[in-house]
Amino acid sequence: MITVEFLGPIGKPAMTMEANTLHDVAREIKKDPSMAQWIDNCAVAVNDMLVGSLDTPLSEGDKVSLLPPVCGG
Amino acid sequence: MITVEFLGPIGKPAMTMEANTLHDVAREIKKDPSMAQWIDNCAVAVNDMLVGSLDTPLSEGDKVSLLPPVCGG
Amino acid sequence: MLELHDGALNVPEILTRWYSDESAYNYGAYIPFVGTVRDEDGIDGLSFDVYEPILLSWFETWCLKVAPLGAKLKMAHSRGDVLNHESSYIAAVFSPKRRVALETIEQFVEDFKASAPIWKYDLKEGERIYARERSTAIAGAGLLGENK
Amino acid sequence: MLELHDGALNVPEILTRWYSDESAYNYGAYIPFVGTVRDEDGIDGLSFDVYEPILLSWFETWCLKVAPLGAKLKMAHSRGDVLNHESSYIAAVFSPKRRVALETIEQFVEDFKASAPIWKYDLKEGERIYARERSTAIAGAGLLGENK
Repeated sequence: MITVEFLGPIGKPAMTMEANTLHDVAREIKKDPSMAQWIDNCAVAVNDMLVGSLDTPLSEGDKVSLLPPVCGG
Repeated sequence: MITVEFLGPIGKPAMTMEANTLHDVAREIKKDPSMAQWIDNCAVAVNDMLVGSLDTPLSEGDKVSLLPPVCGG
Repeated sequence: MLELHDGALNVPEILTRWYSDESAYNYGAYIPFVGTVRDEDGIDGLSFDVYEPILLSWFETWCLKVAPLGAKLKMAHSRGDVLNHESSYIAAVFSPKRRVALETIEQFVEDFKASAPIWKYDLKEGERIYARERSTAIAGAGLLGENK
Repeated sequence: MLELHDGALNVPEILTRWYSDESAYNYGAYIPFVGTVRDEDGIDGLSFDVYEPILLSWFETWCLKVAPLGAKLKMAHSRGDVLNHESSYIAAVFSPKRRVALETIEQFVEDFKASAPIWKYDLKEGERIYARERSTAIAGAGLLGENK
């Protein structure tokens, strides 16, 4: 099981799922129509490191974070 | 009569002279050998306005200032 | 050093403390950037969410990047609500030389705006509204949509 | 606003006073640049001569130049002696927007170094020695040597 958390304005509670790579996470998240507005603009971190490929492997207990567009300052 | 003042590190007392243009001032200042090191690197102001030509006319009571290389901050 | 504060920043306290903390280290230039909430578009203020783990690693990467130049970075940011004319952000660079300081503060602040995991909301008529149109997708975003 | 101080600047007092003075004017960005005397080459400190009339007109020209951008400049500089690790120079910009503030502080500080009528001396073993090799001739200098 891994945990997926949705940061900032996404406002969706964290969820747990079975996943071997981020492909599995993407597939699962797309089932939620409210996520359509975030799919194409979120960055993704695994265990707080930003990643660049859906092939990123996941292990038991990993934390995946979705980071929507930012505006600090 | 006009007054010529020597700013910052030049360390020469102000002098008065007759001068119709800055050509006259340049000629007079070059008589002082200690000024040789400053002639080619000083900017010149007339009545506290920087000027760009030796043809600048001078009038009775004008103040000419020589500004050597600067380093504020 | 990165510090997060609940609500508005105490700008005089922070600017003075940082200056004092570094006064013995022979830096020739100190440039703080202070960001203040502008009264515009009828807002009462802004509110911020901060994701601290990634903010911290982003900040530490920057510190390592500028260390070979002899420069040091500091940053303070608000969490939660900050009202109009209060300040929510201070970034600062210390460096031996002016050129490094001027270039570093510009690059750091611009990358902060583009990359730091902080989300901004307008406070307007009692609501907290995500500033979507002023926000920037982080470099590499959109990953999840790639295998449509 | 341009202020000249005898000896070292009180940096906390100046940074805080400027911030406070502008707090109601809806500026989004405040960037002070603080210049501090470095302990190097065996000096005890620096000393400064300032020619105020031309410094003031140079500064006023800059204020007029940035006013159409909505920006405001402030500057403080020391006269006379400033010891190692004390500060002699603060320039600051206030502006509604960050890009204008970042660009203005850089251009202003660089032009200050090249043009402001201030002369620097090293304080070393009781002497006051003109920092000739670190100084820059003002644009257009050399006029008097033209008709050799």
